[in-house]
Amino acid sequence: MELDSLYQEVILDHYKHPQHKGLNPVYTAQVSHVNTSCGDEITLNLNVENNVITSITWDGQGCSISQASVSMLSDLVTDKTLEQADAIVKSFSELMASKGTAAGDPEVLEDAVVFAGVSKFPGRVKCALLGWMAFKDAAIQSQGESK
Amino acid sequence: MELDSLYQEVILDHYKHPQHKGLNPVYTAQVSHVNTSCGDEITLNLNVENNVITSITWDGQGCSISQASVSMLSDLVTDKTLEQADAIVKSFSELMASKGTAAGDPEVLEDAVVFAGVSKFPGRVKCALLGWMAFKDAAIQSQGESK
Amino acid sequence: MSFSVAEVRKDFPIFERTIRDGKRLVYLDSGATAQKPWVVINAESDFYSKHNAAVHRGAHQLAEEATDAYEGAREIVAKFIGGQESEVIFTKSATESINLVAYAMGNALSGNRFALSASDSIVVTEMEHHANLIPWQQLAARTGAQLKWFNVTQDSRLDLSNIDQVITANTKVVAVTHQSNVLGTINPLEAIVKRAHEVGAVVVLDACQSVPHMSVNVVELDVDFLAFSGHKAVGPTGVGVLWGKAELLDELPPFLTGGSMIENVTMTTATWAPVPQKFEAGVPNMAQAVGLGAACKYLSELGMDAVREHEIALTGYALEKMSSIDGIRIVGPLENVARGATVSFTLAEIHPHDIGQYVDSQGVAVRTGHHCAWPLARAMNVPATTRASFYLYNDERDVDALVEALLGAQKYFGRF
Amino acid sequence: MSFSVAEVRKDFPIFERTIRDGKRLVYLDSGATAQKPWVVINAESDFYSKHNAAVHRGAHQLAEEATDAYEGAREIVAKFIGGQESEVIFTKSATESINLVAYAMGNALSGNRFALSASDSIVVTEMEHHANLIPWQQLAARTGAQLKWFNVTQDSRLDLSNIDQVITANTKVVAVTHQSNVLGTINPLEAIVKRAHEVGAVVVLDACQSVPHMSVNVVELDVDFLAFSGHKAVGPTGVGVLWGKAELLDELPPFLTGGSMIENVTMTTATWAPVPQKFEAGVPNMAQAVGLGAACKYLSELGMDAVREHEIALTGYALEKMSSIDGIRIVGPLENVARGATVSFTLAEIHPHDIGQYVDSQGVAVRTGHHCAWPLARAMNVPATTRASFYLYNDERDVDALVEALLGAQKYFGRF
Ligand SMILES: Cc1ncc(COP(=O)(O)O)c(C=O)c1O
Ligand SMILES: Cc1ncc(COP(=O)(O)O)c(C=O)c1O
Repeated sequence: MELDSLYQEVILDHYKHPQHKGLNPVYTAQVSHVNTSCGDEITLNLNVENNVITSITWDGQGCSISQASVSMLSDLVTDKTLEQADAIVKSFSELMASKGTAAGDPEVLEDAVVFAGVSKFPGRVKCALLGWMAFKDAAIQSQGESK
Repeated sequence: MELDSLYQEVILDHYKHPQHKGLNPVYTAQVSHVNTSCGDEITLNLNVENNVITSITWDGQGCSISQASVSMLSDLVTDKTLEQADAIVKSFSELMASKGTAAGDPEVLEDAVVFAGVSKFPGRVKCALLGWMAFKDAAIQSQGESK
Repeated sequence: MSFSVAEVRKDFPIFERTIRDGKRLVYLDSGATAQKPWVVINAESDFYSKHNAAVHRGAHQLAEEATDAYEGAREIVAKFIGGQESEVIFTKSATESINLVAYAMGNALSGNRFALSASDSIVVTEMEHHANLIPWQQLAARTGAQLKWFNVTQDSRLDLSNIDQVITANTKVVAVTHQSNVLGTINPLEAIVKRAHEVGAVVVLDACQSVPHMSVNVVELDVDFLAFSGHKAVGPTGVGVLWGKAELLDELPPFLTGGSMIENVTMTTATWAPVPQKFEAGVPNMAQAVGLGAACKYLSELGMDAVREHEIALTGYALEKMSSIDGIRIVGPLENVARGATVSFTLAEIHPHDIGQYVDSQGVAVRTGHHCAWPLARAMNVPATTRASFYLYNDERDVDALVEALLGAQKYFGRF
Repeated sequence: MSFSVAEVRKDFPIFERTIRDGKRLVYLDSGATAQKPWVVINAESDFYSKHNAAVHRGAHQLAEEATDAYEGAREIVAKFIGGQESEVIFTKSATESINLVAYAMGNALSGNRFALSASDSIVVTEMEHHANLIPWQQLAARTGAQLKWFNVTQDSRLDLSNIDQVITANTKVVAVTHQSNVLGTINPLEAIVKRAHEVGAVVVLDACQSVPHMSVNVVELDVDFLAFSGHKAVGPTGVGVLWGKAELLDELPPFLTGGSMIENVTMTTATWAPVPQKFEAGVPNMAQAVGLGAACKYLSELGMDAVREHEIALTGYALEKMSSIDGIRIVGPLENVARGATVSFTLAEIHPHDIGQYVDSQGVAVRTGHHCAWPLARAMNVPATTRASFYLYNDERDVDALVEALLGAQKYFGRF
């Protein structure tokens, strides 16, 4: 069933057990984003020290895809440098724009390659990107801060 | 040829030899109307004494239909009472709205029954009515004046 | 006075196709846009292939035919809602219709009955679609007028208990929806119109969700302006209607300016043509107006009372079947009274987006989100809902398919 | 790089019909609206009968397909004019496109680069269509800004001799037509754009009469906004385009407000979605946008340079043939240089309305009047003209038919 390529087990698992949820009051940047077509909202706190992401936490409400996506993102970028994180975001954005033609680089994206299936559902790409776009903004702001 | 029912001889004759053209400086009402779709313009001076139309003169530019129509109108209503003129305008308006189904009452409209042909050409009804609508306005104003 | 859904479905070519690898199309998203019968599709094609020309402008046969078709459509639409021909203005959508009124009021100079100032107020409701809310927010911001509103009760009705405090002597406009596109609630217009007219305010009715679904008569309702979209009434996209009382349209300043709406123009000044031309600048959406005429004719032939009856029966069936699902919360009136065939709901913890995706995999098309009525979602305390909206081509089989798909979704997402 | 008119005509169903009791249709009114090829008519029908759903909103397959079709059309249109996808806004017409810019500027608060005050000026020309004149008159009236303009010379060109006095440091907007819909004159944009940008003004180009007839590239022209109508470019009625430079569209406030153009909404406030959604409130004219995509594809396949070449040749032929008629006055450039395939004229004392009527009786469709450019008519000292406008489906036979009909009109009205 095609639906299963969207709702992979690891996605539903992150959805049921979201990582890094609950905002850490210590942060270098706080960003809120909203998915205008459905109203899903996310707030993301990012803490950067010496160019390294020491903490990323978030809160919000949304569908399984958006929640799982930000959960996996948080796992992925914690302890990375801003440059490393930037490369991960690029890789993920490309995967999302692939319309089902790319498989994703497991070296860079690790578990998040399961979102390859989402790229076949144009209506859900925005959901998957919600947290990532918030993170991107927060990273830009933090860059300013930590320089 | 269908066109001949539009351009009847008497119409072209009035067009070439317009009656009552040239504005009389004595008037009880002066009205200017314009055909918004083509820019044809007419100015009409009406003089009413004791409820009787003693003079109707006009100036302007327009197609054969609009010019002939106001020329015949002027012939028709001169020396009539406002009530008589009103009945003539009503009769003419009905003829113009008939979409080619009415012949017009020669008792009331005299020569102007030739405009029956115009009512088959929806694009030209406005042309035929231009002077008549100006006259209608002028008559209403003169009614106020001469009471 | 009733019709066979099976026969009606044959008029709509889209039901000949299948969804998601061969599944039957269960289209429950007519609240967003309705499907089109052949008569509408063909009316547009015929206009293009046989009579296409710019209306009102040319002195040639095609222009005459195009004008007849376009003005003929105006006549049909006017009859359909019980208004006069010269009171019907073709716009591109209900959104434009409402913006037209709001912007035109903003253009009114002092002395004009529509001129607004800081001492005036504009009244809306908490259940408005964004299209009947934001234009009024903006007008309020531009003029300094105060924006006031009726709240929605927890049983999904307008709270009119404070009507005399909300609509006051300062109120110039009351903008209200006939039927909520989320709750399905049909609003009690009589009380609102009465109070508005008492204080000299005009009533702008958003009839997007009523005109396609029931018999609507502008004279009986006694509203002052009414807006609806063609595409929700089995008509083409790209056409909407603004109806207004003749004497009000006369006094309302124009909105869009340009060709065909003028009387006289110099380099620095312009005067306006009579209504409806005053509000139809430019070469109009001719083929779409003609298509909308065909749509209104199609609906009239089925009979709007029959459409309404059909929807009442189907809504009753849907409410009953859906209520039996574990964990469902219907967001809208539970009673099948003064409500239309729109049923919004939440299903336990499953996010609407995920529900929509799952039922789509079963061939069932619904809509999810805030349905362009975000303040209402907040008032009802739901971040988003799933909405099934029924129309004349839906039947009990479609309700059954929805219910089955919802049970499937519960199972699918309950795996963990 | 050329095409056969005979082959092209087969693509347009309307040429299968006859006019006024069996006469061949000689359609010379494309300046008002163009005829439609089957590919455009079918693109709309296919959308309705196979993929119809509200774009951007649903989580179901039809909504995905509709969104792909609609956004695919945006991509085609963007390529057609050399712009970016996110810079293309679908409107209902060029008239709406221009009103959008004018009203949105009127909505700009001080601090925004588009905000206008009494010390600013807006520049137009004497040859503008009402659609590119009255919106600016109104904006000037609303903001107190001064309206200035370039005059037209007796040889039908813009008088740019005083360009530095007309466009000054106070100028905020220069709105100008690419090609006159009456004279056929193609305006020298380079000088205007250069001067406008020198003083920090934006250039709004009315491309209604150029985009359908020649290759237009927004990057090469370096204008800031560009408007055209689908229906004049063999596309559907009810759709137009506003293109704008990305950074300017970002800063420009919205115009129509409602669904799908928002980011967040409360009862009293709203924030906006990114461009182009910010400017597309409501369910869009989806089928029409898709049809316009098909039209741009059709034109691209013929080749816009080939279209232009064809029109140049035909215009040369028409100017020569028509000039030989006794008593004719061509209102527009007599030289076939920097002009399009629009030939307006007067014929001795015969009123244009009468000419139009006569030639119509011979199957020849032309337009008569002031052509929505009344100030231009006054400047050229003609109350009205007759206009023949040629397009890709016209050929020398059509010119011959026109000339013959004009000679017939002279005879017919010379009877007395
Ligand atoms: C030069 C020009 N500008 C603007 C317009 C207005 O276009 P529309 O009526 O399609 O909005 C037209 C055509 O009528 C035109 O020829
Ligand atoms: C109640 C209501 N009002 C207004 C609108 C706006 O209609 P449109 O998007 O067709 O302009 C809609 C539909 O989207 C609606 O349901």
